[in-house]
Amino acid sequence: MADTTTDIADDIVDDAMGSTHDLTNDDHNDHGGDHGEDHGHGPHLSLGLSNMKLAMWLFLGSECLLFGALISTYLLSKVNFLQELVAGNPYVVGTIGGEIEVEMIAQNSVEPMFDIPFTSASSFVLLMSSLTMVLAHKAVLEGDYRNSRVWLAATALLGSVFIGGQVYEFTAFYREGLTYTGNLFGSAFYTLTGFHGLHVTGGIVMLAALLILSSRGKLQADRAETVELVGLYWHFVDIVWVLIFTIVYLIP
Amino acid sequence: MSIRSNLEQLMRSRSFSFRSLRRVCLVPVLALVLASCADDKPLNTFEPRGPKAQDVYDLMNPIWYVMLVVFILVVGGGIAIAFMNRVDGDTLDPNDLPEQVHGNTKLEILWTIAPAVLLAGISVFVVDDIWNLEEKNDPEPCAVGETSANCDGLDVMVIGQQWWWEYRYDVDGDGFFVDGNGDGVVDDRDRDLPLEFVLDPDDVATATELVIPAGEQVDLLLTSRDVIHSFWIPRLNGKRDTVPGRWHTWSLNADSPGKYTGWCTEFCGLSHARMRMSTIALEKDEFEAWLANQASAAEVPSDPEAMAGRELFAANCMSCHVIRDDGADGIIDYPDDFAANVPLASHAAPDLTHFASRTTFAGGIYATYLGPGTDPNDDAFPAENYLDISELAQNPTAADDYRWNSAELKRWVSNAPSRKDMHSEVDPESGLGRGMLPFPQLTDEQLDQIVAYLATLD
Amino acid sequence: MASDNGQLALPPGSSVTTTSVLGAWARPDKPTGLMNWVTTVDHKKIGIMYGAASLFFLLVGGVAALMIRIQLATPDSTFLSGDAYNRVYTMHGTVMVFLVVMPIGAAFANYLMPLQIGARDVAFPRINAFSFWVFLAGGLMLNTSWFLGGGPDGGWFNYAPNNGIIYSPGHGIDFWNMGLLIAGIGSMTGAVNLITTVINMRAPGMTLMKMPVFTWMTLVTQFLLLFAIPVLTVAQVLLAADRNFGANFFNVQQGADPLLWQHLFWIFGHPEVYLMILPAFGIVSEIIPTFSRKPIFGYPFMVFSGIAIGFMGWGVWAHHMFVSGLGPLSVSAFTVGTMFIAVPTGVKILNWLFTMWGAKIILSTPMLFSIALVTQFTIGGLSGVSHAIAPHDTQQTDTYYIVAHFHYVLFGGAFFGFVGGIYFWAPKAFGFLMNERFGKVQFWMMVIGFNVTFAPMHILGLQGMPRRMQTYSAVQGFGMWNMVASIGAFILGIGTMLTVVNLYTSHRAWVRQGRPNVGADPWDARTIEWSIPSPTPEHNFDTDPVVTHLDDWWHRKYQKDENGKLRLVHTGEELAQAGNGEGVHLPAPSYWPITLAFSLPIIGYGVMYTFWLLIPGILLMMAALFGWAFEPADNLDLDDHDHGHDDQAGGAEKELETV
Amino acid sequence: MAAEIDIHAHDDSHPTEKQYWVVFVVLAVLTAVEVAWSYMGLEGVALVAPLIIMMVVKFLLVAGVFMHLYFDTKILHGRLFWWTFVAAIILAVAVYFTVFATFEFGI
Repeated sequence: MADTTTDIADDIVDDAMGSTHDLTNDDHNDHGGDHGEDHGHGPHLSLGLSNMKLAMWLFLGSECLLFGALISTYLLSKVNFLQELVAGNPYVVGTIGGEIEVEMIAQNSVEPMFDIPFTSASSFVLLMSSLTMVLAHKAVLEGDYRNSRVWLAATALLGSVFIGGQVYEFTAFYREGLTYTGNLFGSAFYTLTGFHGLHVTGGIVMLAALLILSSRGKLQADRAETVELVGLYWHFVDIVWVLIFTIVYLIP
Repeated sequence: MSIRSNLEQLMRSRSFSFRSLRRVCLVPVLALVLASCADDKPLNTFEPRGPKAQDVYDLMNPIWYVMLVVFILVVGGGIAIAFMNRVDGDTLDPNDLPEQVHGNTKLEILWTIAPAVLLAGISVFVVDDIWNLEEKNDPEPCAVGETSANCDGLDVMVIGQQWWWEYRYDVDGDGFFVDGNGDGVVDDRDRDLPLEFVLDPDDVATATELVIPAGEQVDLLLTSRDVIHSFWIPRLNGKRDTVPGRWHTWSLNADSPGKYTGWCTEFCGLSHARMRMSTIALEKDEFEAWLANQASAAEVPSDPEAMAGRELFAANCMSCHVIRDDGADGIIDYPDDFAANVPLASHAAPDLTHFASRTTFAGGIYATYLGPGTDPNDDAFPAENYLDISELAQNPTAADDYRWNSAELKRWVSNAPSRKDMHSEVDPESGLGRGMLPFPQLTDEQLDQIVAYLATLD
Repeated sequence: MASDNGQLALPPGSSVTTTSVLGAWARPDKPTGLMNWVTTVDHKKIGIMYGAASLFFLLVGGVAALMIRIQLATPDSTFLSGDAYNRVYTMHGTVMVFLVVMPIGAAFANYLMPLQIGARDVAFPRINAFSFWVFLAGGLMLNTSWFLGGGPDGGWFNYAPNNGIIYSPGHGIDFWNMGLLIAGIGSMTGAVNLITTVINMRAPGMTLMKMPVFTWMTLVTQFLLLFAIPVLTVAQVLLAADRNFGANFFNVQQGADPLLWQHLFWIFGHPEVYLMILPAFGIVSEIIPTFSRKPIFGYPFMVFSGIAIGFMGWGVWAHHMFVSGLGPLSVSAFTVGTMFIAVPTGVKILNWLFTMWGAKIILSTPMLFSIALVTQFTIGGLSGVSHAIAPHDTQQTDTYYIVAHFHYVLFGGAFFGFVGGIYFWAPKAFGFLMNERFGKVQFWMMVIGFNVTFAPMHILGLQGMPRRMQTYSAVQGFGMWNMVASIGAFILGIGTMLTVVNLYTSHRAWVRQGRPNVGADPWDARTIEWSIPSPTPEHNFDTDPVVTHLDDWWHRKYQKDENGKLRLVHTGEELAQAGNGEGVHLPAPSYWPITLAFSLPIIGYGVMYTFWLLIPGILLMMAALFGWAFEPADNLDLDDHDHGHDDQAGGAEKELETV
Repeated sequence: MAAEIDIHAHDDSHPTEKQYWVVFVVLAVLTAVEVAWSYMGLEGVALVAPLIIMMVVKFLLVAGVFMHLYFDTKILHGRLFWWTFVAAIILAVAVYFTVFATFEFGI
């Protein structure tokens, strides 16, 4: 037998994973791995979790570090930009120009660039899309395919509205003088929000694919996990916007 | 403020001459080169020559022995265990098993705790030393016009660029900058731009060799004009990066007069290996004389050949280089817009006002003066033309025996990129180049004239 | 502990012939030859391809290393120009780190980890194939820079702003940036895949604390990758934005701070160091007990110290920046943190030594390499402590002392472990034992060559020789030790090459002898990958193994007799599975992973050269994604789909989200 | 069928439609309060601290309810998802905060 230390450590680790039971009933089917399985006798799943769901969570964990780095970059770039702008660095002064730049210098803040009511509205739209997403998932689970399509379409639509808002915002900012190459703030702002926008766009594509599957009758209760996975991704993107909205827009 | 008063005295007297200055400045420098650099490992970190480097050395010295003990125990022990316990795999009886030990918790805890305690003990000294190394003469930036003891001590700004070092001596003790933002304090916030420095014009600018008084702590303020470099004089202190847009502090202190060489140690592009520097520590009075000389303007030469060289210099070199001289035509003072029209990413080239008082040029890779045994026309690149310290040391004759390295200087002026890798071609898009342009249009005679002019700039 | 009644029996004889119906890009049906390798999703073949690719890149990086050593052998050498030298040393570092040591770790993880946990394959076989191909695509793209205007010239960590378009015009740095960005995608997907596999695909009874140490180290490594790669990705995205799209992230004139790059790079870079060494730690933790004929000493401490190294690896990145001007408080904190990482590392080394203590050691080639790892890594670890001490680091950093240190850690440490691993698992992967006599010659050449090369670099560094120097002059007095190091480098280079030579000649000899069966368990080893025939059959295990012990295979062979004495009650050959894969269904090969992977360099070239190239690149990528998403996970599902999907829990189109 | 059992297990652990709506309303209200707060003309900690708190609450609500993290802890080993995510968040915050501190305070 292995020595007792090993057993104790085993208990600790299993406990950390949240195990309260022995793995007695782990005869689950493979619930989403693309491992080739035999019917009713899928590969043994050690922790009884779905492979796909586990993988999605790991991916989202990885994304935390990605957006963390982008947000830090934005904050640092903003601070450095403002410092140089206020100090009158001629390579920075005039890169935005007009009233907005004057206001920025006066307030020592990038706030004059933003249109808070507009962004609040688009934040609300994205929050709402999270609601429609969970409702879509619930509808699929309950076999209510008609409603699931409605909610999926609503989610995709709300996401598209958000992207439309972002495109509008970018064009407006660009017209007001904030360019990607002009200064640090522009580079960092467009990169951070653009990265988020790309994630939303990716989500919309996935939702559209789900809609196609659903309309062909291939998205039924046994596939609810697929919807849940897309949902996880979608909510994560929403969470990131919750952070961006507060950190970038509201905190000067 | 003795430096300043000495300086003023010298300035007022107007009595210094070319010859006397050579004796005051160059002779001690070269003598030091001879005396102190006979060692064949000029960068050796195990031979500290200043209190800062000594500090690091003393901190580390006992730790080396701890490491040696661990090394012998683990590496020697590991090999010994493996050797002593070996058996022949071919004739092994599978049932002849060693005792199946799975572990020993007490032992594990012991060898987790013991090194942790050891390291905790060491880290007390280490952290203490980290803060010691940061100690400055002037903890705070000085207010404008402030002359308290706080503002005493020599401060030097070190500016790295591809691929040479510039030094600014705060001779008048009012900080390196003019109080540009008018906040009453002269500090690095008075810079105009991260990469361009509108510096106090009263300060002294030199290049390549940092001359310091021996036995005194000199505080450095380090920055860079282009990429990251690292300033390192191994015998005097560790290194510190010079980062564009950032201002780091560091300090040097040499126990005794001597020449201490160093190398840029952060990779900085094409000629990283040819970005060298040295610190020359002088006795206090010699240093003050040296500084007074550096602060003065260059003399307009009387020799016609040198005079012709001066005109050629004005026509060809002035868009990048600066020579402050006292000619009636007021050759070059720092023009306000000197950064604007210069096709260099670093926007600057060395100040050559006292070029001939330096022992090396071209980023510290060529000797300005050659010893008796050196062949100035040896064209072999680059070995024979490096400042050969050991050869100088073997010829401890008078400094007058050293000859002006005119052959290498001519090669350098006519085609610098062939002597040291540079991106001298100007990029048509950005209008930027990085390095000294070649001057193929200069004839051999003209080169002689320029070099003759440079020789007068001591 | 976990019970074993979840044992799975495979239904016998339900072999299904598979057909494909999707036309030209249809799922390959029993491909042969090259196509077999191109389309495979088998973790073993992918592992072997990872190994082969990293050996190829080892050749590239090794030639670069020898060029460096020729250049530095004598003062004032003109063998390489300054420009060429900068490119060669940058490529040496980049290739060795990203395209040799990392993928060879991935090779072992891919090949062995599923076998060690008793799985049929990894969790997502096609993503696994994609991970490999995208690594290869990125690596090849980086190496095309040799022919397209020269390699990158900024050093492997490529500090800003020297990596900017002003200071490094041309495309060298773009190749570095795009190549590694693409390869990073492979590392990320690989990490997700392998973590899922370890957590979820273990054989019945194999609890976490019954996993082999190598599997544990793979898990830790992949977690490090999972969280570290996105940080590098962001740094590279910022660099690409600056270089290719005119952004200002590292434009100091605009007020940017170049230290941002250093922070981002080293937040990635330090975990990166550990994810290169930990797989090798895992390998020797398998080899040493086997040849000591004892269990690993202090298994839980081995595991937890590995985890501790993984955690602490996140808190020490700034020790690469002690002279960057951080300020004394940060430097103090990171100094202390860095020193304390020696504690878990020391625990590992002592546990290996105590495994050998009182053992009966067979000094086979894998064991020799493992002992070499323990000793050489100790030297690297000690020099590591010496520059964890920040004041001392101000003298050492960016000198050859650092070069010596990380070669002791990554070559004497990681790479020796990998070579030992190749010798150890060659019979399992290829079916033949590598020549022992030859192996011992190679071992001594490598150990002697290694120490002759890198030990003098400690001296050179302390004598003040900075790294990344194209040349030095005679007056600095570096000549002698550099010459010694260069001589050692050639001995080491030949020794390293003998790995491939030995593989080749041993294979030849084996073929000449009529491919004798080496047996399932030639080393009398401990873990369950030795319970299946050599070379591993395509389906791995005939029946899912049931695990009751740590070192389960050994416990099946050795049991207590009536006197309470451990005896060999069954030989490995008696217990080994037959390799009969009747009725085992395997995931089907696919074209899409390689197609998707190689669409990425096209986009990369597009960003660098002309945006027109983006159109075919993105079209190909979209096509590959689409094809992948709607390709069934395997042919069996496709067949079933025709009967309707009501009995399917996962389904034919569930791959949608695997993109 | 095993799969069905699994789905029902999921079903039990998922929130109700009403709960979703309640959470959404709370999120919307919090967003409105956030925006209003930013217009109050406050400065420093008084401005930032409540905004950060509301941001974290929104974050936890979305992750816990919409992403089922709160409910997943009831399934076998479901807490692993939570730990993966939380570990990543803690890592990101700790690491990037340290970076920012070294820049801002320069010590």
